[in-house]
Amino acid sequence: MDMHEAKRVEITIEAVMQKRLTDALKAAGVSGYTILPVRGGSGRSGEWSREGQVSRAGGMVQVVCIIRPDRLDPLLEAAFSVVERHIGVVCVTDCNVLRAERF
Amino acid sequence: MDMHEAKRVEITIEAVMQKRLTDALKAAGVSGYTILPVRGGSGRSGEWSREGQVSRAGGMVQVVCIIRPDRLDPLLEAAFSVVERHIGVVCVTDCNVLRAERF
Amino acid sequence: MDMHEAKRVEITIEAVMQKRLTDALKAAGVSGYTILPVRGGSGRSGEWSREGQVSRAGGMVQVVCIIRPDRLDPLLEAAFSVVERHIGVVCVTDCNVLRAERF
Amino acid sequence: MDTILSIAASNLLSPLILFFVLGLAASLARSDLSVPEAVAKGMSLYLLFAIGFKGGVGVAENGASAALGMALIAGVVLSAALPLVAFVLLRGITGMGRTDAAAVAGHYGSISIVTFVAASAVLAERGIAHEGYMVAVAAAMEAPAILSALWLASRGGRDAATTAAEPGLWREIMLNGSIVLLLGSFLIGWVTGPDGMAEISGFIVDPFKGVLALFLLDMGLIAGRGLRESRGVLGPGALLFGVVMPPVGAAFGLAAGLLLGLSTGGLALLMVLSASASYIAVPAAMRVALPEANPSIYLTLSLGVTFPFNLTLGIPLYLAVASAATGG
Amino acid sequence: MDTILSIAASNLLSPLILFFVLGLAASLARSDLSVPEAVAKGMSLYLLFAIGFKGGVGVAENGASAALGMALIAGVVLSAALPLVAFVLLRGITGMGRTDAAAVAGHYGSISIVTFVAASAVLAERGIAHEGYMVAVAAAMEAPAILSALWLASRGGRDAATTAAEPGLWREIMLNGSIVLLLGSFLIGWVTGPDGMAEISGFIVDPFKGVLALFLLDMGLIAGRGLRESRGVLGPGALLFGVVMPPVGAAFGLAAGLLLGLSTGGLALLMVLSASASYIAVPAAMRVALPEANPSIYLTLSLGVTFPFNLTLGIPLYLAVASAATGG
Amino acid sequence: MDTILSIAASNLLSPLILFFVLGLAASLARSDLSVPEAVAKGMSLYLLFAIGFKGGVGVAENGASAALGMALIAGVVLSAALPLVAFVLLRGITGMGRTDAAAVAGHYGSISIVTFVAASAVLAERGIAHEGYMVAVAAAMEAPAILSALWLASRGGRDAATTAAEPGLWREIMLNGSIVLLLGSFLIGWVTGPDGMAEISGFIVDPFKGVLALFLLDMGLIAGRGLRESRGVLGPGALLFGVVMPPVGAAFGLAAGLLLGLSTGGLALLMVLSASASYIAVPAAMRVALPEANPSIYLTLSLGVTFPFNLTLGIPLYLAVASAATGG
Ligand SMILES: Nc1ncnc2c1ncn2[C@@H]1O[C@H](COP(=O)(O)O)[C@@H](O)[C@H]1O
Ligand SMILES: Nc1ncnc2c1ncn2[C@@H]1O[C@H](COP(=O)(O)O)[C@@H](O)[C@H]1O
Ligand SMILES: Nc1ncnc2c1ncn2[C@@H]1O[C@H](COP(=O)(O)O)[C@@H](O)[C@H]1O
Ligand code: NA
Ligand code: NA
Ligand code: NA
Repeated sequence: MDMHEAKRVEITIEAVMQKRLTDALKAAGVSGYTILPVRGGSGRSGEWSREGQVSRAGGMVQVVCIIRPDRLDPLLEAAFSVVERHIGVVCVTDCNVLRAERF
Repeated sequence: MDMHEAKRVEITIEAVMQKRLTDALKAAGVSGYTILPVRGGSGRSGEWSREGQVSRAGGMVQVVCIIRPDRLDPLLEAAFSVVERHIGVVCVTDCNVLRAERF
Repeated sequence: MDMHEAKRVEITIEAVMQKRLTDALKAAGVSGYTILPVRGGSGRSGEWSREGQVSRAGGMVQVVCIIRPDRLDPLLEAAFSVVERHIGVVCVTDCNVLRAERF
Repeated sequence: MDTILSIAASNLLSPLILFFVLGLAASLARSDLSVPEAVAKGMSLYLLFAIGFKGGVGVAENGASAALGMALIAGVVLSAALPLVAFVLLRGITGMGRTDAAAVAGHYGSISIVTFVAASAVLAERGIAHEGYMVAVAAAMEAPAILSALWLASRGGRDAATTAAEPGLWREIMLNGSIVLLLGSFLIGWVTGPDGMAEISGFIVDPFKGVLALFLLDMGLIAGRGLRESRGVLGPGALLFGVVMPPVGAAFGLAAGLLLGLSTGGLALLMVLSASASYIAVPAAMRVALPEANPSIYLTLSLGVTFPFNLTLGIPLYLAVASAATGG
Repeated sequence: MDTILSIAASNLLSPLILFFVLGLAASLARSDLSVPEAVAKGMSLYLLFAIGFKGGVGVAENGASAALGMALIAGVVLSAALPLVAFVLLRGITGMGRTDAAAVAGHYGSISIVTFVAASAVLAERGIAHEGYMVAVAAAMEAPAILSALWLASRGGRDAATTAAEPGLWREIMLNGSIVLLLGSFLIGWVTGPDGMAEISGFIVDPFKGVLALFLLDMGLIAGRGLRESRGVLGPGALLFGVVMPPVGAAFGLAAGLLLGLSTGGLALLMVLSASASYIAVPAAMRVALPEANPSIYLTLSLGVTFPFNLTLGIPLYLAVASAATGG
Repeated sequence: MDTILSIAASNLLSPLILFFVLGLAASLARSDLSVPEAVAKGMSLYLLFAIGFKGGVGVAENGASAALGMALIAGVVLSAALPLVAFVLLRGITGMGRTDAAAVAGHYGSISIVTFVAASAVLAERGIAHEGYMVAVAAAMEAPAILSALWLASRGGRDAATTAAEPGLWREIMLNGSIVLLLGSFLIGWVTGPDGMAEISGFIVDPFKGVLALFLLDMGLIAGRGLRESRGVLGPGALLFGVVMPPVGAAFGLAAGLLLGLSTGGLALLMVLSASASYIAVPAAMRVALPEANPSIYLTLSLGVTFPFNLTLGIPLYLAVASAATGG
């Protein structure tokens, strides 16, 4: 099938920052993203888990964004401006997509 | 460790289409897949979120499928036949797996 | 932006084995991981779904681990020691990360 | 008229409506108040479980005459016919394309179970009895409208006949979770009758209205979010349709109910069913069978316009008319 | 015999059983009816919380004689011994491999708390009292069977001794959520007694049976899905085992209960515990310690065959026998 | 003193406290007992819904004098001022850095609604009335403390002024879900009064304490997990602060309440609010506006130290003092 090169950017970030991140992505011209729930994790700031939490402060989410390669830099800058002072991980992978006109 | 090349196909699709997609994948000889919940997202058809929904129409899921490279084409054709008229994203990444006999 | 090569390891494993896996990862010097919920799936041991389950035995999770390339081998050995006798999939992808000092 | 206003006034100040309004206001003001998906689904299961069971117990207590069968048939006919009315009205008022209009029309033939539940609560509060089998009629009205919608869409050339024949779609629609739970609970209530009710009334009667209030809060949140996100999607014509179609549908329900000789309460409920628009079963079917139709249009109309209209003004209106028509 | 039939008949037509059947039917017919995982877990927490607390209040009211200690010991012995019986029976009837058979056997030594809860509801309805400490016996019977299962598996060469010694496994089993909540609520009910009950009875008594009915609907859905997906996994021999083992287990429970001098209700419950098979704690332990054993076999037998058997026919049978045996 | 001890003793043996202790013990012992996130959030929505509504009905029944306005102002002032007290105390006792100390201080100016709910339950049990509008005061005290915390942090050079001006943050804080639901339910309870209460009391009154007990079980689980994971994060000074600050805050609440002329119950509740520390709204705001502050510190202090202290010893202490101070 007809595939096109693209980048898959996966940003793991605190749930309280989700809206700020997606707003920044939209401002940087990103046309779509998907948000995955996160159950728990561990990092320099310790271990955490979603179970039983009522606090909005507790959790993280994963924002996955598939974009054309030439749009990567503005996206990363936008993401970095939000993630900078916060905990979180940004990971970029090469990928191929169907229906490239969508990205 | 002994690794083998494979493809990781990630299909983001409406939850109502999940069963149709997995049936098509099985028919195309795919031996396994994993389904991840999706919390929300944004695309050409607007923004959406899972919170508070009771409608089955609302949500999306992500179907992740790891396969041997030579099986990619039939898989993509099967996926495309389902996704074609529907919203959704298909993204393929190169990967390496342990225990290749499983795929 | 300044990116650094890394590996993204995605381990799909039974929820009852989660703690054993993350303990093994920590023992192998892995500094962070993120755990995603899984809704359902299919493989050689059949199809399953999370819905309505009360049993702890039922579900799976995905452990995602981003590491420096040179740390891949110990990680895989640790993961394999846990996954060996159990069902589960280990998939490794090349990726690039921001803020490499974290990994 | 006096009655309508007094019912409407007391209705508007009931906790049920006010919690809906709270949800609507919170989400229009962009509060982050939200109900977890699992909790919302749990409440929805609870309401179907409770309303179905109560309906069945009602039939066990009062017996089901031949009227039950007739009412089911009437429900099926209404559900199949109302989309045609809605389609004509919609195409008359707005310039909406055939596919979108067909999808919307399907929603208005089918029913909103929470509107039905809210109307039952109003009846119960005013001590107006109704035929217990109306919940079975509600279940019978869920699906036929979908067939009509697909037929309407196919007349424009789209090969909906193939779609409708798609393996699995009909099974999915007829056996969708809400229909099965509603009808199943109805049958169980019927079989176990007042004894069964005595066993579980501490669960399905006492907390019922409170759960409904919390559920309506969530409906308000979703409706508000929908309205916010689809601003500009609906023109004034479509908005007009959203408040005109319910009374039109109710009028058909009234006619059918009078033919059936329903009681005041039963008549009001049949009007409510005819006036209400689906937001669970039909949207799911449309996503599968008519993916080209824009979900923002039909969800916003059904959930953001018609549902609030029925909840606040519609129910008292239909009840007043039903009272007048039955001399009750 | 007459009693059995009359109990069975009234049992079969109770909302509890009928909702289980509804769930089973819905999932065999491939309806998409489903209960969100979080809601199912929430109901399961509720049932453990309520049944544990009520048991504790029962002990506070009637005092716990030395019989409590004796009953706990009996429970531990039954749980450890029944897997041996099940293993022999299973290997006699079927050609099942040692590991699978050991895993299945472990399930039948342990208990199903929802079967216990359903039996308590039947007792309550018939006004038959029972020793409140039976819930503590239930908790005591959860784990010992796992040890027996691992021992049975290890005799075939597999080094289960190492597995059993695995750090964490025993802590996990002994402190698994259901045991902790059940015993904790039991102790709190015991300490706070009728005063504590007065405070929270609006939560744990009034809606209890309704929640149980909804939970059984979900159990039916899961059991049906399991049966559907594992068609062909169980041969006729295994199916036979699934309905023969419960009465056999119950007979051991009967003997133990008569030795302990339990009341009619307590005796029936000990029979139910012995007859029931675990579907929460043991499957989880087996996945960790005996991953080679096929979960389809033990889950389908426990949840798809034995659970429905006990719920419908088993409970009335054991109750009738217990009545006869105690002259009650 | 005698009163304090007797209240404390009966308080410590209530199911509410014991379920909290059960959760704490289970998670310190590393049991896998856990409440799904959605269920925990659902219970939290329920408690806000119920306590807000009851407060509003209380105002509808007894009328709201000018005292309501005065009490709201007092609440805002307390919430804004207490962080300064907490900051000075904390910096005096510990060597904590400015940012961390400011973040912690913000938590102690704000309130814990579940502590408030537990205190209301104690009052209800002892038949002590209180002003219904205290829930509005609780809502008013949620946010001002955050402003003070940011101001405290900014004095150290960090440009918190910019942060505070960040678009969206203030809207988020003022319209956070708990405030909106609490105030909204309060207003609805006020508007619908005893009639509204009659409609939904089967949901918000009868099961209330049981839900609270289950919720406290979850709070115990979370508090225990927090304590376990952050061992070593808090020095003895910080721990001391966690039990000294509540009575200090309560003393300010006492002074304000006496000025306002509150009843015994109202006074006790204002003391409880002043003594309690936020674990929902403030942590979220701090993660956004002061990400450098270590969440382990403030969450552990608030949830792991101060919450258990208030629940077990604080509430009886404040109630005894309030009784003495009002001669009640
Ligand atoms: N190396 C990693 N791989 C995957 N996820 C990570 C990694 N490091 C951190 N995370 C995620 O990011 C969260 C915060 O990380 P940290 O800022 O290191 O505390 C963790 O709880 C994990 O969910
Ligand atoms: N570029 C993208 N990257 C990641 N997910 C996307 C992207 N575009 C669309 N999606 C996902 O697919 C859904 C439907 O997209 P669309 O068909 O563009 O409305 C969105 O709600 C997202 O969840
Ligand atoms: N090829 C695959 N791609 C993605 N996920 C898989 C694949 N094979 C197995 N899985 C996941 O691993 C689980 C167990 O697989 P198995 O051991 O083959 O039964 C399945 O239920 C899936 O969630
Ligand atoms: Na309709
Ligand atoms: Na047993
Ligand atoms: Na405070």
